[in-house]
Amino acid sequence: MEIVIVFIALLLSGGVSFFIKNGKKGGIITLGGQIVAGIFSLLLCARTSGGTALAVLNFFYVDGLTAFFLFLISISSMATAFYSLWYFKDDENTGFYNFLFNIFVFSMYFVVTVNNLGMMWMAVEITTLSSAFLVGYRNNKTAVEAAWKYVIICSVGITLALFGIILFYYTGLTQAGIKSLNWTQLNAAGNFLDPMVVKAALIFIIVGFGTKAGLAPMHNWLPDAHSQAPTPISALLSGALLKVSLYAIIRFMIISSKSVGFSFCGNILGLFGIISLAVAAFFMLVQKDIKRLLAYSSVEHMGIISMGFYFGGKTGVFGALFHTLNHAAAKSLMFFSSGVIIKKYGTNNMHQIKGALEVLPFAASAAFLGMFAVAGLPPFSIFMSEFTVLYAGFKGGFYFSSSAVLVFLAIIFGALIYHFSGMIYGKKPSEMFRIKESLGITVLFGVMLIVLLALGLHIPEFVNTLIDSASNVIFGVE
Amino acid sequence: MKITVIILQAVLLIAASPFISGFIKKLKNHIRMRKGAPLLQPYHNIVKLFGKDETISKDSSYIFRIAPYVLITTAVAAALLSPSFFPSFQISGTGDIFVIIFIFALGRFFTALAGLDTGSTFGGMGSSREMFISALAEPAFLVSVFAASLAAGNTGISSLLPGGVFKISLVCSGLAFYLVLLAETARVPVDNQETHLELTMIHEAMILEYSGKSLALIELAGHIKQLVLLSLLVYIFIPVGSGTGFYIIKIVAVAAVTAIIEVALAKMRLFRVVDYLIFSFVLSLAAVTAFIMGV
Amino acid sequence: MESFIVDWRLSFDALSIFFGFVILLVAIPSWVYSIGYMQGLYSRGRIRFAKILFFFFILSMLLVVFSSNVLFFLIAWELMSLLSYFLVTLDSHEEKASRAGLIYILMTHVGTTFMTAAFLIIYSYSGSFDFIAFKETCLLLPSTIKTVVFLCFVVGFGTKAGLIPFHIWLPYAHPEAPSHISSVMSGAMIKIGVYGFIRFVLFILGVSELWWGNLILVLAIISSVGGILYALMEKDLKKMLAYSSIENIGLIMLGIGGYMVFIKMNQPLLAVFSLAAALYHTVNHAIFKTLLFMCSGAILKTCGTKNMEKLGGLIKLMPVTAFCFLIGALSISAMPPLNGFMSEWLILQTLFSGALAGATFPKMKIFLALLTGLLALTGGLAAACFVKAFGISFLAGTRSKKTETANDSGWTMKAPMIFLTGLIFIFGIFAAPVFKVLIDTVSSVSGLNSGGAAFTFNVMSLAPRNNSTMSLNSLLLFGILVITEVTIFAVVKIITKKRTVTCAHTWACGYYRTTERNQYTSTGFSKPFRVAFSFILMPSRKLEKIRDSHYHVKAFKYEVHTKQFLNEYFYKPVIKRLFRFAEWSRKLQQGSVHIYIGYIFLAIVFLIVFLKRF
Amino acid sequence: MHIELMQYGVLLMAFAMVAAKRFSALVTSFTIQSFLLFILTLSEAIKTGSTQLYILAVLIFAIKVIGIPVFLGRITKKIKVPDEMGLYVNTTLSIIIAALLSGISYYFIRNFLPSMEKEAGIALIIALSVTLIGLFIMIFRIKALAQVVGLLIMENGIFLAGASITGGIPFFVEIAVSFDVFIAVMILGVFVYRINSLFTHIDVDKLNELKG
Repeated sequence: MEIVIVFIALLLSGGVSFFIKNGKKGGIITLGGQIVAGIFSLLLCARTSGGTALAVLNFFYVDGLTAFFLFLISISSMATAFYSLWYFKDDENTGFYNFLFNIFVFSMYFVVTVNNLGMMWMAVEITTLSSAFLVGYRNNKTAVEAAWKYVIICSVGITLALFGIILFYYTGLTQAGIKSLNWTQLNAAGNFLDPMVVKAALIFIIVGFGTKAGLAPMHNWLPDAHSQAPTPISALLSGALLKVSLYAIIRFMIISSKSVGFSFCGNILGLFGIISLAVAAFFMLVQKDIKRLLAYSSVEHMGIISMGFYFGGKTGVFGALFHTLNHAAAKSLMFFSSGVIIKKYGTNNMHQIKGALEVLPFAASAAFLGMFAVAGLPPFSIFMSEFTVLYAGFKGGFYFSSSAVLVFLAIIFGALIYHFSGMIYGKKPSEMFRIKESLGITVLFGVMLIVLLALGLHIPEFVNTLIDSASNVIFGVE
Repeated sequence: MKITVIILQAVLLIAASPFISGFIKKLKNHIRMRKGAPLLQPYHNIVKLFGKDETISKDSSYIFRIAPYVLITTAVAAALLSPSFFPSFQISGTGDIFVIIFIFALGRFFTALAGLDTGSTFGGMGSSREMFISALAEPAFLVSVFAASLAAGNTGISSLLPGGVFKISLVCSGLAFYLVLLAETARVPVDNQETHLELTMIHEAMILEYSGKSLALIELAGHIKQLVLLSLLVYIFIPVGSGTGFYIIKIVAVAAVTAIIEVALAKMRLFRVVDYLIFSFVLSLAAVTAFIMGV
Repeated sequence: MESFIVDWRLSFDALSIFFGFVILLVAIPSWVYSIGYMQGLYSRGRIRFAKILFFFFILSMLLVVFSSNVLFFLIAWELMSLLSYFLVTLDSHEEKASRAGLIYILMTHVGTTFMTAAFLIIYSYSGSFDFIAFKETCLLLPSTIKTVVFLCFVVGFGTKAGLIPFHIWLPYAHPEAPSHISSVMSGAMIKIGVYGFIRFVLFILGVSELWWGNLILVLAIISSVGGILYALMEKDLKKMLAYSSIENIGLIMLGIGGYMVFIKMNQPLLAVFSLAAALYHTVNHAIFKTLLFMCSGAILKTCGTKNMEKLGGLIKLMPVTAFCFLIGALSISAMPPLNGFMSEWLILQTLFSGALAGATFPKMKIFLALLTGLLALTGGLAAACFVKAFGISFLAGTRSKKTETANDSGWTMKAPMIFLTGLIFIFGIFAAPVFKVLIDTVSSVSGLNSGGAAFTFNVMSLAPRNNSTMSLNSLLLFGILVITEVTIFAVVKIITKKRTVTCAHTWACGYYRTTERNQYTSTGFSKPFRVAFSFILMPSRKLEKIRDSHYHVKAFKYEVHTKQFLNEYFYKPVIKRLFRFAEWSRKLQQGSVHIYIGYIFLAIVFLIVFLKRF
Repeated sequence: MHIELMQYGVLLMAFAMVAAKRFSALVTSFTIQSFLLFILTLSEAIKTGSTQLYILAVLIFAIKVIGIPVFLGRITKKIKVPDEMGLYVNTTLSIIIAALLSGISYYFIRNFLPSMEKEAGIALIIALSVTLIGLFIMIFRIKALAQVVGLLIMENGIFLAGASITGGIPFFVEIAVSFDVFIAVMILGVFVYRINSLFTHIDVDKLNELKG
């Protein structure tokens, strides 16, 4: 029943906040909605993470994998709501924003919980449509341009994915005689599916959802959207949305694994993954816009995740999923803290930001530490997950691709530290003075950093079970 | 008993050392058809200098004052450690020939500092060049000894003493050592003790500010060092005969050769010295190679 | 995935205890020193921040040496790099500092990347991160994999240790850091790289090829000669010290390379000696380099500059610092009977004995002879370098107004200096007991016996072959030097009782007196070396006349620069190419949505065409 | 038999759109294409007599044949932009490429899905080629509206696939998809408005502020 409550809560908060002009009030309502939804979805996780799948009125289906992504979405949506409350605290008529925010989160919840793949497809499309206006929220030239590209490119991708889904349905119908798109049924009939059709379908599905997941070379909408969207939305985009569309891919991967094995899907993901890493590495080196930089780093991390699936094995998948979690946390932190800096300096251009450490000590140090976390330095958790992924690579004998990953990671680290040390250090502009930072935000940063640190030093039990049950679902272990 | 002998021979060596310089000077002048200063002139100089008052620079510090003492100490210590008139008597437990080299380096270190201490440009120039040449001389110095000790199987002085038999390796290394010796004792073709021409002098430039007893000490140290190096040369690289008599003969012979060389050659330009020293280094390496080939 | 749960247990074996000792030996004096040093240079908050960082930095180093698990090791290692990075960039508003930090963290990260690769390769065989498990696995590794791992380790640990050609971060990071940090970095942190090398290459991977050792020896000797040459060219005091750190690391690695070589030449005894000598030099270098950095820090604090050309005559203004620096300089240029001499002599001895022992390796004989020669060259250059350093900055008259304010700093800064100066004497004079301890350390860790090295009280007799009798008693040597000194001094005093000593100005070739204008400069001092080694240093000079009329030249402007070979011909081009390529690659994303859709289209088509390949 | 005819007609329309220079022509041929799809569904419905398909047919008629064309027409009226939609490649070349695309889809289906029975195969080939042609139009037509239509064409192609090879994917999915398309078009239309008002043109290729 929790699911229903989740959705109701989101719809309610969305509907109510739509009519509230005051930014603060609307934000609070949205936050409330997120918290209620978050709590209930966490309850859901608690119930299902043990590996017990439960279906609600044959429409929703929640198992370990879902639980993992529910956890992801709920955490990041709550954090983002809290942040956007601060971000829009002194703006007026943010009703539309809050409404869309809720719808956006709603659709993401919907994607991961719905059983019918067609509906899932639709939900993914809705995430695009609802976030389109959020991306174009500032309604100036660049924002609209970004939004346009976002909608067009993602819709194209999604449409292709639909073709793949139809192929799936076709083979399900002809080979196994299933007249439905329910994941559970298709999965059950996985062995009967025609491998060639499945492969053909997978191509379209991976490219389609991969576009939304920001895998190169279909990633081009991502930096534009991230750089133009309001900072909370950017955080939500790379924190949750990318993963959600990855979730879609994973679902199909599971079905197909029965007939064509993991390797097929894995290889394609690996191809895109390595391309993503390369693209990210080189574009980050010569980046000027801080949010674009972070966007490319998201591309990079999606690349690492898909490399995890490429390397495969329990280790690889574990690493990939764990990395998903870490990246959500770290990247949200990065967007939040750099958002604070941007707000203060009034520019995204990193060459114009200097000496942030003297102006905003807390935010700047949070950004700096977060940067090290994102770059995958121990003792932060991303190091652990990257290490796991790489280990899977070396163990699986993918020496070259793993070494390539290492090299790209080194370049990316260089790019990040190069840009950030330029911003954080140096002399502050003379006209700027140190200002008092909002306590709540500082605490938020602190908490996120501690989470990253803690995950890095020791993986807590519940996270472990969460990931394990998710990977059990992937490997079809009952 | 033993210790007294050792000290005695050290004293003897010290006493004898100025004579060698005097001898070389005399011989040089002879060859140049001049009368030249008497054989014992170096002693006269030292005594005279001890008799003089001393003037030191206001700018200088205690480094300038103690440098001569350190220098003479190192020289005397080297004299104590190195074999001379009674080679069978050695202080045990004072390491090997490398130690002697390092001890000389200590003395040089302080002289160079003293050269800089007065703040005069000559001093600086002198110490710079001195350190330059010594740094380049070091490798040849060490490797030539190395080659010799490969035969002896040990770098301990006492085990080096018996010397090998004449072999190409020994000759090469001996030659290298001798070239280094010329450089270390500020002789032509590396340096010229007789000139005080501003731009050519090296060792002299460094000690230009000294007078009185300090200068005496420095000069004495120079003589001692020269004799020590000579004795090392004759003991290690010239394995003919043994006993004090032979020792003295050999020393005199080498000194004579040195004199002839000083007359025959002209001083090199500073940067030609590099080639000179590199040559001796290569020579010593050749010695090692020759030894390995067993010739 | 239990395998990735880090096991946080510590392990204390002889090696790690030794390095822990070295770290503390450096850290505690620096801690005391920092109290006085940072006062007045930084704001209060920053000082507190720095102290906390410093503490954790030391802690992380200790964790590195005491960790018994590779993952733990790696985490501590990176923590160490990170904290030291923050310390290097402590005065963060300085452009130079942040740049230095950037280069530093980049290089270390490259190193870490290689290390990680090596670890993962081994782990993919062993399946456990425990050191023992690693050790066992490494016995079974195929030789090619072994070589790869070895090379990775060389790069990884070489970078941290500052071995040429991975050294470029060192001369930036050490001078820019606050002096107590530079002393810790130079004294302790780069030694952690050495520790890692010893631990992983020597004792876990194991030496399996002769050329490994030779490679290390070559790198080591290049580092020592190159390092000291660049040091000689420097006129920045701290930068000079940084370069000399490279040289000393080279000497240490010489000992380690010796170990590797002798193992393959099956001379276990020599191997033990060699490694022990290396460790000995490690601790010695820790002592005197820390001391020297402290002294230069004191100068920097009172004079506000570390440029030798602007110093001079400090010996009268800050006698204590001057004395400490003098002792440090003597020791680092291997003057008997100080500790630097002892360890360098030992390294020489082991190389030499190797040449004796390797009867079956004629080529090695020549190689080792060459090494000995170059080592001697290093010694000579080091002496020159530190004569210059001390002579120019402490002796003669002052060279600029900056030194007027100079004075000896407070006790919190003086005490640690004096303490370390004392240690220099102790470690020099009581060499044998120290060396004995080190021999035991090595033999206990490596499991090779150290018989044949007989140690009576304070007489260390190196007996690589039993028939040799050569032995060195450092106390006796010291005694001889002191006694002769005293006697001579007495004698001279007696002789020249009646003689007076008058003071006058230095003769200045007819000028009134010597001024800072016509004193010898550090650049001038190093001129001959610059000319002689121009093939490495590639000096470039600029001479311009500032004239007010055609006939009268008012002033001369003379500049000379030496190029960093590797920077010029390797690092800079690589970086530039990387950036150029990146700039080029941006063309792929010109902002046209059509092209973006085109990419999707191409992706589809590509996959359709190559479907069978996947 | 007439089903194949319809399918070929759809393909033909796609080609017509490729050939089209002016936007109105594009919309017209899109309408016809949608109408053909409507006929297809209707006949399917008559054959099977399932109410779902009837409803679906009605829906298609409402949305794709009436709704969207009208909406597009109103937009074109609202924003006074010249009717030509810029071509990157001229008509002849476009048609050749379109033919090539059909070739690719033929190759794809025949080589990789040989197991498929014949008519389904043909339908799929047509569907795929229509989809790819839609993609092609999106790539090689400059104006924003053209891209919208291109998206719709892709949608049509996929719908064709769904309808013809599977006899209609599950009912509510179809509904959802159609509504989804409708919303998408609406939103895109809004953005076209915005672009027009901000840039005073709808040449998407001029939207290249954000790059690199």
